[in-house]
Amino acid sequence: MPQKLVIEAINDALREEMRRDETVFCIGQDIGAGGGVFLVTQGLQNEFGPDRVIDSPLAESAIIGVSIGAAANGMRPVAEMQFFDYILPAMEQIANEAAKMRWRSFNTWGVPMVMRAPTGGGVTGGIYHSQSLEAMFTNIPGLKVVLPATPYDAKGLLKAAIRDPDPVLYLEHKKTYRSIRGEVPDGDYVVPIGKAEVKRTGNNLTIVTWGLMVHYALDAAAQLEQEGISIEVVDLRTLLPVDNETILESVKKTGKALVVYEANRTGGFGGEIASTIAEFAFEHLDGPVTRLASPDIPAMPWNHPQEAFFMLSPEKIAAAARKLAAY
Amino acid sequence: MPQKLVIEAINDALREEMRRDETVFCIGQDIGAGGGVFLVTQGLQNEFGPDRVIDSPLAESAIIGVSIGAAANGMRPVAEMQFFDYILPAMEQIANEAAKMRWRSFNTWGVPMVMRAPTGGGVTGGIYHSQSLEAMFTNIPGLKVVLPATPYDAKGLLKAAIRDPDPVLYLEHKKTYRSIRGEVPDGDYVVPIGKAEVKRTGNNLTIVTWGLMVHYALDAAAQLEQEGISIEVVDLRTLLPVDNETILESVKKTGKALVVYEANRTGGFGGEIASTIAEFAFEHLDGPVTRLASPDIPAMPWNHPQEAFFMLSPEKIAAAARKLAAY
Amino acid sequence: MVATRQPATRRRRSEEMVDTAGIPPETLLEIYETMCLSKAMDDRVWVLAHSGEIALAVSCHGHEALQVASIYALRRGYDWMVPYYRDSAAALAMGLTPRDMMLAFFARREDSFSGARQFPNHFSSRTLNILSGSSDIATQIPHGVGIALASKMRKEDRVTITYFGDGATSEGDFHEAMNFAAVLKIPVIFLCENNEYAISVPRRKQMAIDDISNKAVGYGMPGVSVDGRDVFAVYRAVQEAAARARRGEGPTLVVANTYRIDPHTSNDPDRFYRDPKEITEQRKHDPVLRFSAFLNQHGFLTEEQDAAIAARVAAQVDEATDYARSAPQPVPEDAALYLYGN
Amino acid sequence: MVATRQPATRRRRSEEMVDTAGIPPETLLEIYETMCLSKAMDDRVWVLAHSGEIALAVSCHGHEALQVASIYALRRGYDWMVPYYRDSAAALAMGLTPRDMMLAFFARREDSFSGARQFPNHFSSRTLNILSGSSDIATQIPHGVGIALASKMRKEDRVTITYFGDGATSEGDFHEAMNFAAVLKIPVIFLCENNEYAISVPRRKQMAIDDISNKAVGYGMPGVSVDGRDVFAVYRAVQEAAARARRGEGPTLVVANTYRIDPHTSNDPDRFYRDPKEITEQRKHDPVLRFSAFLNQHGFLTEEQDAAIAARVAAQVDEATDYARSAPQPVPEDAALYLYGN
Ligand SMILES: Cc1ncc(C[n+]2csc(CCOP(=O)(O)OP(=O)(O)O)c2C)c(N)n1
Ligand SMILES: Cc1ncc(C[n+]2csc(CCOP(=O)(O)OP(=O)(O)O)c2C)c(N)n1
Ligand SMILES: [Mg+2]
Ligand SMILES: [Mg+2]
Repeated sequence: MPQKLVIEAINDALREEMRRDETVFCIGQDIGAGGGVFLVTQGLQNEFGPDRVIDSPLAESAIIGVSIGAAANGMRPVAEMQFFDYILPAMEQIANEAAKMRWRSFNTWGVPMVMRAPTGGGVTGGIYHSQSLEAMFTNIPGLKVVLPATPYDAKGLLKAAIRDPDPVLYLEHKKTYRSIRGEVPDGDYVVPIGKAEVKRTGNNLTIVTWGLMVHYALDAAAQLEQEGISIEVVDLRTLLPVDNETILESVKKTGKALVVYEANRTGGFGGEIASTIAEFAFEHLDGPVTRLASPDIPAMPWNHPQEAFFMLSPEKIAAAARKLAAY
Repeated sequence: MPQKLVIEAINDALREEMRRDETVFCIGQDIGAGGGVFLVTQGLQNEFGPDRVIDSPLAESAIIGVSIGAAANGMRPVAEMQFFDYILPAMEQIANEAAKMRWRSFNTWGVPMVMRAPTGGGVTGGIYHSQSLEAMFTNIPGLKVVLPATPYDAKGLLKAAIRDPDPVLYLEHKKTYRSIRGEVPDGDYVVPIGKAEVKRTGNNLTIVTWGLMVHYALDAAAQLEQEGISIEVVDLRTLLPVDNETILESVKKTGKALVVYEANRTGGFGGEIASTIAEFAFEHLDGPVTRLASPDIPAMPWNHPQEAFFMLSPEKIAAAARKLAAY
Repeated sequence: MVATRQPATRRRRSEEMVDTAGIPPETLLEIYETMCLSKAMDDRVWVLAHSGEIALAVSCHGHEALQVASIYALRRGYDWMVPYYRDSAAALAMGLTPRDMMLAFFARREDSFSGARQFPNHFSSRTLNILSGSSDIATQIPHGVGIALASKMRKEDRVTITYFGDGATSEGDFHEAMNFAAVLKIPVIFLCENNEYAISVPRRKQMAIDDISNKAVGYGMPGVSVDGRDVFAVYRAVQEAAARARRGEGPTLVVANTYRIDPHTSNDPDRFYRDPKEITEQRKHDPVLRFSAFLNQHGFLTEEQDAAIAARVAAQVDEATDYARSAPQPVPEDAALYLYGN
Repeated sequence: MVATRQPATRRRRSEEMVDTAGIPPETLLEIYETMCLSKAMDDRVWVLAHSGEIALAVSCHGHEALQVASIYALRRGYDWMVPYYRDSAAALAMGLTPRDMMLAFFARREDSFSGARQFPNHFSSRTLNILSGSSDIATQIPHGVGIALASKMRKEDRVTITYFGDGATSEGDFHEAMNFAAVLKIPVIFLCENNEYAISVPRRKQMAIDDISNKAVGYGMPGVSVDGRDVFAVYRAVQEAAARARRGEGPTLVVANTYRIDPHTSNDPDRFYRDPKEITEQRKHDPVLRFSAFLNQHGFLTEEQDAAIAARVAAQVDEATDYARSAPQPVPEDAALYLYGN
């Protein structure tokens, strides 16, 4: 099977979906000739023209708001937010409009649209190009939120998101773009929204995580295997609606759960996962459901020493898992 | 001691603080002659004039953004968002600006401002006048979030918020405005931000909650007392920074925790509380940390039968507590 | 509602001389009847709100002419409408019925806009091309642009009209949508209903200009201000804007100036912020009375016709009220329906 | 940098005749030196970025005249500045030093803007009245309004200048802030640095107008467009705007038109979206060269003075680079400092 980078998988998915369905179009800042600041959309404007790969004005709320209208009128917009950090001006459109349109109209209107946004840190992005803001979106029923970790999932989930009848926030971890390579079959396939995946099986402890942290958790698991600790890694892939079944099944088997996430600890989505486990796998727990996340400081510092201080790493994850395993 | 409504306590706090400190001013939509749509600011423009009780244009992002600038330049703005639902256009200013100003400037600048917003449902407010959006703000280090339940706390916390050196989101449960009356001492006092309060002591089970639900939980506790179940009710009062100490102390004593919140269940702030309990009171738990919240539908329906379906009630809380107590 | 009646003999001649912006006489009467219907509905919902039968009255008194005329200037059933809560007369003009409206006011299960999930006057109809709106001010403006963008991408010659108030122009979404539409030459009409207030905030506290159509200048699109109580002025302006849009020349800002006669909603104690005298003064310019007088003066409307209209309107309002009043309540558990599509 | 030199004898006369907007000769040289310093700093940070010594170059080539002149038109040390990342020349004019800048570029502990938490060019100084900004486009514009509101409330006659790019005008925050300031007559100057691009997006995809000052019309405030490469044009416009503000007459939009000579940042492969010929053409209008030629032509700047300036500037840039290069790294745990005040 061909090996692809995450960024290539995303570009492929966009291209294939635009070829397949002419109602699909892309809209965002710098996505045309520039190909986007990460070059995710490179080549698309060449192939599909400026009317289907629209360089929008610098206005996030309009990008989302206009996409909502277009989606209601039969199109399938794929809107790019240049950084996840800059999605905030569009919050009202996302939470009060896109996510509520179907329900508030008693199923008369739907908003089949995708909002792509590069999330996460570890790339010297500093305060305003590194945030993991998913918890701002996971208390919004009506929205779907996905965050693939691998090229395979990136392509399959983006296709699923584009074909979904509802608004999907599709998060791309910017550090995975060019650092994660993996097998991606040629041609069409879909990874269903709402399904987590066990990325590694194990018996002693379950790590539940998503995004870049999946890879760090797998690295940590490999380290711990040497020490005789067997780790299962559950990759959520979809945060909303979350696949509690897969999570609980794993934790009921291992008896221990470590929830790992890159966002600030307090109020992060990891709290949702940990509390679900605590409530519904209570009788199976051999140790406290433990959370490992970034510290509660406002953001990722730009300088390297402090970026490293802030970011999780395979080592930090291994240390937390080791401790919990020994409980 | 005088008895006051929540709305009177808030009005008193604003008036007293504006008299005490001339850098304090109010800004928001309709707050002047109109006194605000709930009449919270009634009389203030009369006393302090239109330059200190500013009727702003209909622009939430500017209300917050302008307040940030004024706060950086020595003032203490109290900005009103007409409904919590309408704070969303200001999300970028709150999360990326107000909350990060001090930290990003290495303590050079601070933003001593208060953002008041009526939250919650149960008043036939329908989809867009009833949301409990606190989980969008509790993953933002640098921000403080408070939500008083009683007139006493409302006044004391608002004074604390106005005097605080950092941005405070001060949520007012609109149903408590005129339905909750309580003792409020005359004159000046402050309720410290960051301190939860045990509003009722008990031995069998701890309910952790905030806002209107404090009163419903107290009602439920009174019911259950008849049945021989002794409930402790912890009123968070401050959500960020949250007082884990008081929560854990209570749960370690009772051995059981029910986290009750009015927001949609998934991704709500109750997840943070429940997972903290699950992690740090693990060895004291005699039953699963349980969450009780509103269903995961996009919002509060306007019609009465469905509003009642959506909203928690003393009865629903009592049922959940009864079940957990019997575990 | 006609004050002074004209003798029948003068009617014919007048009809030939007067400029009715090309609107045929039957349509003039249709417009008039819709305006009367809106006014009667408004009157009724205030009565129902005061008696406590419904939880909230929202009305458009003073906006009837501009709303109905702007819809009649479009191809109804073909073009798109993106309303806000003030647009009940426009919604009636599009084809929604008093029953649709009343079912929403009574929060009944059958409410076709939202299943009584939303406030009343939150219109929605797929068959009539009326997009569902929220209660958030100005968020619908980019939606209108998006709908029109889709029409443009499919090379349809449909236009979209999106409505908003004077207060809404202060929101970022107004600005972003206007600019976006101008840059991409989107076939959309921005119709600002200037009624001088945003709840309690008078226009001079909302903006530092007197003519809101000046706001078009910064976007590079045409802007025009018209008397919003003059059916023909509004009709002409919207017709021209629609023609422009269909020619591929992009958006237009049309500002229709009027006055909000009623309080913002039945929850709004407007005595706190405006002088009742101001309202009394403004009632003299009631657009329905004005249009009625015009029609009669120029022989388009006889006393008998007017009476028939009044009777039909009253019957419709009664019927709608009775129907909605006795329609079933929503089922609690149905609140869970339609979280996601499939 | 001076091309053709004038004989010393002609200088005096010229000095008396030429209109320098009331700027005294010493100040002209100060302005010039600041522009040269900015340019030299920019050149250096690109070298450092290409060699990998710093992670990111951000520069303002092409903006030197407008930035320095606009600051000199104000009372430095008294008035307020709310910058964005493009404003390094303006920040130098306010009194920040090359060392301040370089410490940020090298992400050193001593960085006085943010302790190396933020990207470089995210200026901040309490003593110089420079507010800390984020990387978000346009969010600083309402901050400028708020700072000026506070000045006004205290009845100080300080003005605030807030800077932003052509792209920023599309954001809702630009609009809301402009309108707010106009309504409340806030003593603020909105200075739009139109450099024809927002990263890759050319101005014609950003807006449907050619003269950005038209955007003032809809707010009811004066708007003026000037050649942003002409020190005097900018100086006069800002001086007038400041006088207006101090007289209590409210805000002004000043648009200074120029061109972004460098890529957006060192991360920006600008060859994908613009023709190198365009840049070559625009380099001919380099504002620093132009000002230098003017000063020389009119006898304000001798060859020796220019050489001395060049030497001082080079020394400063070298010193700052060396200092920052060898300054200590931040301490990891210090990232936790200053979450809240007390
Ligand atoms: C984003 C947002 N902010 C505030 C409100 C509260 N609100 C409801 S109506 C209204 C005034 C709107 O005035 P205008 O746009 O002039 O419309 P009108 O009601 O006069 O027709 C306000 C402030 C809201 N619904 N949405
Ligand atoms: C809210 C937001 N959206 C997007 C970005 C990404 N971004 C950074 S700079 C920039 C272009 C800004 O252009 P302009 O305002 O013209 O300023 P210039 O860089 O040309 O001086 C963009 C889109 C951002 N920083 N903030
Ligand atoms: Mg209005
Ligand atoms: Mg620019």
